[in-house]
Amino acid sequence: MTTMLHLVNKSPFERNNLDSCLRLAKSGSAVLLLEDGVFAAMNNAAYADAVKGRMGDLKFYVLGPDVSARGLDDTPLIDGINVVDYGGFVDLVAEHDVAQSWL
Amino acid sequence: MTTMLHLVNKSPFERNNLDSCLRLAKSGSAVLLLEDGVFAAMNNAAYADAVKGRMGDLKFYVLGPDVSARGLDDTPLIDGINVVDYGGFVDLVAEHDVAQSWL
Amino acid sequence: MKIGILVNEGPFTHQASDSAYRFAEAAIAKGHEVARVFFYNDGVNNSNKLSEPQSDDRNLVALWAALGKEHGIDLVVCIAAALRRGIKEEVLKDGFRISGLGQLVEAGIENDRLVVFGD
Amino acid sequence: MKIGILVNEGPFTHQASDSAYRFAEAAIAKGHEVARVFFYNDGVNNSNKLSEPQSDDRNLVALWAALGKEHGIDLVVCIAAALRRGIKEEVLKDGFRISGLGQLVEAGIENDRLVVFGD
Amino acid sequence: MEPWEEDGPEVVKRFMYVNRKAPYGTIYALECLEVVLIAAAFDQDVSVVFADDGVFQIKKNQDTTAIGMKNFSNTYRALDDYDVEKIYVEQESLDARGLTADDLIIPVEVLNAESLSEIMAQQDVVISS
Amino acid sequence: MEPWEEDGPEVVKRFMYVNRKAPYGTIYALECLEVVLIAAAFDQDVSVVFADDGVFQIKKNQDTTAIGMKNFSNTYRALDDYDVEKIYVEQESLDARGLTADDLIIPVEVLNAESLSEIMAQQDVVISS
Repeated sequence: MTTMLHLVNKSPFERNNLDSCLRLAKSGSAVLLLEDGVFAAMNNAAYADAVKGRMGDLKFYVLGPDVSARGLDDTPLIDGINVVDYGGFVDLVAEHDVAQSWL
Repeated sequence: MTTMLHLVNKSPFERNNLDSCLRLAKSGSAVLLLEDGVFAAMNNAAYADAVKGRMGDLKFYVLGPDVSARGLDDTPLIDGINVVDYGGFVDLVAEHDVAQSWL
Repeated sequence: MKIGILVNEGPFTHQASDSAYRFAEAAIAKGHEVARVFFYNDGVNNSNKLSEPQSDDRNLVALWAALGKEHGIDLVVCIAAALRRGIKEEVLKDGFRISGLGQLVEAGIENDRLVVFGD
Repeated sequence: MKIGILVNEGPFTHQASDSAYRFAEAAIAKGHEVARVFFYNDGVNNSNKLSEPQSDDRNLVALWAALGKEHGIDLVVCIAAALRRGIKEEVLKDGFRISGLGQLVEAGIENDRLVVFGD
Repeated sequence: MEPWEEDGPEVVKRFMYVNRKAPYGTIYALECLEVVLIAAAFDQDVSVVFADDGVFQIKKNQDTTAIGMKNFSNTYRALDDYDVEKIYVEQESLDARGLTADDLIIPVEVLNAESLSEIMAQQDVVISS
Repeated sequence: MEPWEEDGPEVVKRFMYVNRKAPYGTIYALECLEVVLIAAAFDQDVSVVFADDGVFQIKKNQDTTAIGMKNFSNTYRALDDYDVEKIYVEQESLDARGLTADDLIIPVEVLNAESLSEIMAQQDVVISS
């Protein structure tokens, strides 16, 4: 069994990409939220419960540069989501056997 | 008050365009489903209830050429949705004061 | 009736340009006037004369140019959007012209309807 | 580690090309090898040398070409996708080359990872 | 005959620009803003709506340094100078995202969906992107 | 060392192509099919997934005459000739759309999300569009 990194770059309010990722990501996988996908990391937003529901068996990361660009540095993120920069993104890709983009 | 034609060209399974249209379309407006928006007209699909819930106060149309392209000529559409061709699309635009595309 | 059209996506990737083209044809067939089609966002790519689809596929650049010529449609490509995306006079299909966003606002003012096709 | 990159969207309209570029830069800075970037779908538009963004905006075509030159990255534009969209040798930025889809499959075979950026 | 069907400089139409997409992930926010700034010069009745992820376009504290893209959020402040004063934000969209009007970079009129739909239905031209 | 890190012609990787978008509304379905047909020539282990609106790509009875676009649905039948035999469709996606395997133009293996996720997690390269 390989270890997987799932990449989600679309807003969970706009599209179903994250829904599908959460439905199909195996327990133990990692999920990196980037671009408009970072909105899924907002603690006080309606989508937070879907992410929190998988915090136990998936590891969540969010791309800091995309968080800052969208003005969310002042907005609480879900506890336990790790913020990474592009270097951290690269490390995640290297540490997992496969990167799957949910386009 | 003007009469409005709402255009929805995205799949309700993939995006929130139709949700927003249904939330913001005034009673008495018309909605034309085209391109991937035609999936919202499928009677046996999970989204049908959302459309049926507004059949009383909105008029729904679906673009036949897009229905046929997607292989849905053999698939039941929601009762009361009118199928139009591009000429019918033009008539709808002419008959309503404003066309609003939900992009 | 005078109907203006706004196309926000390029050919092929999204159906927007196809739908707009079929709509324009049908509007003309119904006796309406399509005086202007404005190409914005990636829609500017509809004017790239180098586009060469497979022989059994539709050629949207050629289709728009032919429709425009036959019916005197003003095919306007937004200059700001076009510059970013590398659409310039040297690749502009005959029948299109590059101009400013004011032409879009004008289309909204002068037409009875403006219909937007995009993603 | 060898990392391949697939870019499915053009510059500006979607962030995909920006993200891919930042990722490639970071991967190289971390000591990884980025041997090939493959441009597919609207991604072929990243190679259009006529692209002229506003002076205070980033120029993705130039950025990719410079990164490719500095680090010997093979910047491959899919020929089938490019022909449709009017990307040909006459507008191809130096540093990119046009080739077939086999180069994408090869990138999947030869790299330890393939990362896809799209819409 | 509707008033805008008369010729002459007194023709004023109600134009509404509807923003439903987040900034930076796609260019639609920026290119729609470019249209609005041009439109303001035409002496028409202009209104701008932010709904769904469009509300993020005017979120405070945007910092694009690390993504290498131009931060254009301050340009929304110029709308007032261009006499674009009808700026509406949908309450339901803010609520779903855990945001309030205090999170926004410009003063806006926050309306619930029902009120917003009334205003949408009074327009002559609606441009969305 | 993993087997595919060895040199030589015996390197076989598992490639999965994931289709989540409907045909015609966007070009991704067609251009992904073009990749799969090329990939088939490389003697790798190829599988193709249709999930979400991707299931519409292989819906029977597509007729594109009136939209003026090329109907490429019959090309999926060629996958078998190219020895692409691992074709998976997600049960949940069919169900949500009121479709069954009988609605599809080619024989496929219908899997529930859990089984599909197991297969996804065994790939070496996943290409989605």
